[in-house]
Amino acid sequence: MDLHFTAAEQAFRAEARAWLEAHVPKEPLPSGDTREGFARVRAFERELFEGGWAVVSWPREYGGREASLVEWLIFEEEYYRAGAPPRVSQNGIFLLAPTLFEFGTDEQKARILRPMAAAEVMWAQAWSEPNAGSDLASLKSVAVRAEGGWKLTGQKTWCTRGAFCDWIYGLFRTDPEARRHKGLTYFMIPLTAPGVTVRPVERLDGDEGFAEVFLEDVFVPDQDVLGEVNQGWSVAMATTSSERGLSLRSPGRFLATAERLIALWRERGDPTDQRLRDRVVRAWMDAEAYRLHTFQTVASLQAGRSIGPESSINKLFWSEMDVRTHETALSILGALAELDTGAPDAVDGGAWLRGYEFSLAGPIYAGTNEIQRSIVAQHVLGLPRDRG
Amino acid sequence: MDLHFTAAEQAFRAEARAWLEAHVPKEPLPSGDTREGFARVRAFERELFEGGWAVVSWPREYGGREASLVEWLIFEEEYYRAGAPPRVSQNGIFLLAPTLFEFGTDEQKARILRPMAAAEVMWAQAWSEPNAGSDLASLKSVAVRAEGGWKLTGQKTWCTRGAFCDWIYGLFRTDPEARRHKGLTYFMIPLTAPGVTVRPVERLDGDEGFAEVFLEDVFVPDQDVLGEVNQGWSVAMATTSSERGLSLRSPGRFLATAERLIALWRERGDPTDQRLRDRVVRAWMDAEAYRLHTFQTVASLQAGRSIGPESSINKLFWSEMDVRTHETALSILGALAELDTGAPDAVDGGAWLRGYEFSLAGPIYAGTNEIQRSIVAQHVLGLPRDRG
Amino acid sequence: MRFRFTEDQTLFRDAAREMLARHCGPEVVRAAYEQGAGAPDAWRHLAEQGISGMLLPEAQGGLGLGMCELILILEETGFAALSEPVVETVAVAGPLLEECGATALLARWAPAIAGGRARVGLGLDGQPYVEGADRADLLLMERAGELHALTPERALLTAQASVDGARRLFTVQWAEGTGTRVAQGEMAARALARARLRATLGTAAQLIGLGARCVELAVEYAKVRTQFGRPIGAFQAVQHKLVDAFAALAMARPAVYRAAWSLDRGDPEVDLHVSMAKAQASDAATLCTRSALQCHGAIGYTTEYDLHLYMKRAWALSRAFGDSDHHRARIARQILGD
Amino acid sequence: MRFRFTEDQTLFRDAAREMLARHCGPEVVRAAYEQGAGAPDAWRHLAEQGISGMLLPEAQGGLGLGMCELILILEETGFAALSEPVVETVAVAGPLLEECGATALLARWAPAIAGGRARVGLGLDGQPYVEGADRADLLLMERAGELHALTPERALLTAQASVDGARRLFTVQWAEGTGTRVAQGEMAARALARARLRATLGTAAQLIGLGARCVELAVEYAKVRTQFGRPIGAFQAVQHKLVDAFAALAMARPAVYRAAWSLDRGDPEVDLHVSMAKAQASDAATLCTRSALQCHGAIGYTTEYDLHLYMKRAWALSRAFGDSDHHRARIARQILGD
Repeated sequence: MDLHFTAAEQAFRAEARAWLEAHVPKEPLPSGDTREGFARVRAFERELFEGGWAVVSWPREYGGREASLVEWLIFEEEYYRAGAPPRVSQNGIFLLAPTLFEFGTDEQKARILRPMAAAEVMWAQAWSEPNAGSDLASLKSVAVRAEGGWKLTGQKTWCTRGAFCDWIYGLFRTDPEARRHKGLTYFMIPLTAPGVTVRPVERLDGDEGFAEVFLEDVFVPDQDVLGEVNQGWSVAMATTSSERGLSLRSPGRFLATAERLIALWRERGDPTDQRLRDRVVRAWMDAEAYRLHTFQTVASLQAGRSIGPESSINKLFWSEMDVRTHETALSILGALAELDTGAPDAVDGGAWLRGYEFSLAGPIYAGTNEIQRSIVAQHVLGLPRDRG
Repeated sequence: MDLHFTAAEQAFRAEARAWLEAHVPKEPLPSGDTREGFARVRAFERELFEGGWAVVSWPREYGGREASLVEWLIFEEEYYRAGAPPRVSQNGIFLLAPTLFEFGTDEQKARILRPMAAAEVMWAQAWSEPNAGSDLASLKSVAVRAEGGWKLTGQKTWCTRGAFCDWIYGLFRTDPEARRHKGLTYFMIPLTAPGVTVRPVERLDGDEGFAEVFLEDVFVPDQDVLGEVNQGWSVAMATTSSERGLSLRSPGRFLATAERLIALWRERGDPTDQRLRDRVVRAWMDAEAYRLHTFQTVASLQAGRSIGPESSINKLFWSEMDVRTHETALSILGALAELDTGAPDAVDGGAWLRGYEFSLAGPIYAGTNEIQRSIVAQHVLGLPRDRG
Repeated sequence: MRFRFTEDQTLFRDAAREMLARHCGPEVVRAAYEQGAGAPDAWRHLAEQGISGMLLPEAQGGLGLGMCELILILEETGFAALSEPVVETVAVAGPLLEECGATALLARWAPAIAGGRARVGLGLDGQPYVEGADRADLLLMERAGELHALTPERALLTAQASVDGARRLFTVQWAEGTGTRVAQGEMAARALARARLRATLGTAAQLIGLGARCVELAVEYAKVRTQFGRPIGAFQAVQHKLVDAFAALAMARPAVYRAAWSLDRGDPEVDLHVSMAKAQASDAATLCTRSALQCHGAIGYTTEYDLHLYMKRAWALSRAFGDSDHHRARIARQILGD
Repeated sequence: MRFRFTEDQTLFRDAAREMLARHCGPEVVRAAYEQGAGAPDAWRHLAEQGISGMLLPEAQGGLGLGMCELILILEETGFAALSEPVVETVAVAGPLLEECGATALLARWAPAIAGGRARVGLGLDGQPYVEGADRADLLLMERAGELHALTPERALLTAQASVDGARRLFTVQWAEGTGTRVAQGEMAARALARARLRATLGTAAQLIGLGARCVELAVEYAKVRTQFGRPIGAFQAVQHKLVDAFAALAMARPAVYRAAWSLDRGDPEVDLHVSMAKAQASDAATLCTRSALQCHGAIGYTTEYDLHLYMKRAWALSRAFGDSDHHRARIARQILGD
């Protein structure tokens, strides 16, 4: 065990910090889930790419710098510490890319990864359908064989930032006879293709952060099938496992939130209120515990273990921690907690309220926490399948 | 609405208080779940009966004083306020008696109720079997027809204070062909009957508060069948409904605990620790809320409504409140919390520790809280049956 | 001891509930949320049903009733997320003017209040914003223990956007002038303290209604939403989450009703009772929003679906007139005396 | 940064686990609980495996290792509910004497400690009771910033019954005499502070093991106990409760390991790290006891079943050397600086 960062890791951190201090906008950008904010964050991500910081752990040929996982965590810490915005390329670089690395053809990798890293082509996930949420395997959208490719028809929903993105990826039923998890295929679809309609859906906080995507006889060539035909479920599961695991929410984000909370407490907290002070301490401890746990996971990955269903524990933890942390901030704000962006009295432009709203989505997206608990129960604790 | 007590109610309270102050032992009695404590509490309950306070809401002919439900609640408040011991006749007077009043023959009522109220005959419940706990309907003990009665064979378990009681009551399968809830009959059985073996089981706190009861060809005459043959399930459900409802845990008990907690806080709490102080306040509020809720329920009963599945909400609330209250007390005690009865330094003779242990049984007995939540979900909220 | 409303009181409540279902459905709340429209039809009907004047003296055309009568209706206005100043105008304004001895002012405004023609904005110490100040016909403002009355035109209003688009919060700046002062001294202080209790309790009642609405929406959704071949409401994880919220609400409700009684009777512990009501109602309603959202999943996280209208109101009101931390600290001082 | 134990360290742990499974099974814990028997076989094997002397200097026949090596084994002693003073004797005594500069005393006791022939009782300020004082060969007692050493015969021991029958708590009264004082001044204070950290952290590690044992018992029971025609472990309510406990433990564990590292390296934040470890471990273990008991139902509420042995130890240790409230208050002072 060695909990000191190596000289190389420290140098990496110093370099990242210097670059970020020079480049992260001094004023926070608008939410990446609005059209304007999306464009501005995307522009920042292009800069990030130019600087070589967009995808630090990727191979150099795709724009990475082949950083270790520890270095990636360090970068994330520095990224959020610097006040840089949540990535709008998130669902490309953290969700699709790992699948491409594992299942993509050389042609696909060569064509897709670098423009994704450079924020030239923006990707949205299209996992859910109106009747297939937690029960993802019940999806109904279909793809039928056509000359040189497939014709896709159906409806996808809750596509994050789908209204602003260029491409989506998701599963379609290619074998109508096969049941549930079988007979699905993983497709990548340009939203400009004929037959695609995108309808933005407003989130709780008023941002157009969701989209519904309607497909009617949309032609997708064979080259945009990812992995084997009818093997989409296992291909996708590799992705959702990385989604639930490390990459979706690195500790850096929560450490930065905890630091902001401490600053808020110092600025506005009633120093005699030990109850709230205790909640601030809990929030800090949670973020710290998640950081330690993640470094442990990374060390275990480096030793050749795979991440597996334990990653569901991460999702449970960070999503609930994030809600508690924001609740604590709102309690500190008291009567000012309800003030939204635009209110003259809003503290930090209403960021804590917005953050609270977003935190409430955490126990829902990327597999509800109910699903995660059942995964841990059955695949880690070895309890019998529930009737779900 | 009238939240003042009437003059009659106030007079009732004053009378009860005066009697209790004169009769409740100054030193707390040993736990009624030990053989010695059982005998001593039983003796006290005889006194209670002599004084006319054993079963205040019962008809006079069985030893009651026909008090209203409000008066019964007042009596319970005064009873626990005076530091009187938890009733060892509990499972007779509060569990079996309501069923007898509803389903018993005149002969049974005349024979059983008064000795029960007088603590001359002590009753234990025998609901569970080793393989029928939450799933009560899966019980396997049988009764077969015999001349003038039935022969009972099987095993019952978790019979509270069964090792010290005289009689048990429970369900036996009288129609082997019928499934689950059907074909069960409600029997009352003297533990002195030939073929009965009672084995005491030690509880968490070391008291012999449980018993297993083994029955082998135990003859029970027809006169000790309660309700119709093969209708035992519905007869029993009337009892468990009153068990879960008002009578099992009246607010008086928790109000007294909350007052003791406040006293403990004043005596030993660190007055600068607002976190613990806040937990003391929550404990007090919980007890107060439960009291208000119960008065509301009683008013609704008096207006002719039945208590129904809402009573499960009571069970959920008081059982979890009781755990939290005791946890708070143990937090106040800190390093002394683990001291048990007999330790020279133990505060209040270890009563908070013992109380904590007992409180942990609350979410389990009388139908686990998981079962209660499912009852509320399905019978109050109208959600579909789970696969339970 | 009879902890039960009379049949008259519950019939009154049922009528209000029915009226609100008709005139303040989700589409009305949505319009209020998106366009700041309030709910003028429901407001008019509140007057027609005699609710607006419930707490006004009979001599002033009111019904001379108390919080015990009004509390059930306030709960319904929460259930409906009514975007009108019913707490300020109906529960607080009349009694405040009366208890201040502001007879002339009361006589002037009572008919308009009872008739649904006046909306009142309320600015009490410790509350930084006045809800609906721009649409108020009368502002009742506390300053240094005195009660002042003014019209919005005499004040500088600064809008403060709330998470709940239907809440119109304003910072109100105004200069004392001749004629703004309504009452001062001991009497004003006492009346203002009672006004704060009324506003706090009215808000608690609305929170109970809002929590119930969130749970109801979630229960209905859980019955029809199917996943894994059965309604999600058949899963224990969903069932138990909703039961915990429902139970918290059931336990908070009597505390709210009791406080209404204590207010009406001038119970010496009324402060304690109101704080308990608000603490319990705030926490219960917040739990209801959390459980309801989680049981809905993504659909609940959109503004296209109705849940957010009720949820956001509950978030806002849970902190208005003191959050549960604030009220538990008050209770601590009273019951622990330290 | 490499947050992983070496293969040697985990092999050492595995060997200890196996040994404890053999020599400190539930029947041994039960005997300790019912007859105060301790676990002498396991204690002897700890010495034979080289564990008892792990933290002693090599010059004294020890292995000269640190908490990073010992912490995994302490976790296992928690998992087994070992009723022997392993924290006091193995994790604290040697380093305390060494850091105090008590060379002669260390030389005298080290062979007995390493050989499993000595048990140490530890009386630190703030801890009212000394565990195992009656069976201790040596008592190390803090008094007014000084370290004293004495044998139990020189003290008046008053037994203080614990909820955990296998814990032998005593009030220890003793008079300073010539020869009891081991160290004083700055050096003693620093060494005693580190002893407190070691004891606290060792207890935290045991709590992690105890929590894991409770969850493991509940999982095994839930797999075999059938109700409503299926194992109760197939019900979401049971599954999710156990998962929450398991997850809390998984998140607390790295904090314990990190604190061991910080102790070994003299990290300037070691106080903070140990407090965090104890706070997290205490809360996680307590949650595990609650979930495990609830999932067992009535059987878990008897002393015939094993769960209580592990549950009661967890209750006791969760408050020993400071409960989570105590440690969070320490953390608050350090990170909030107020």
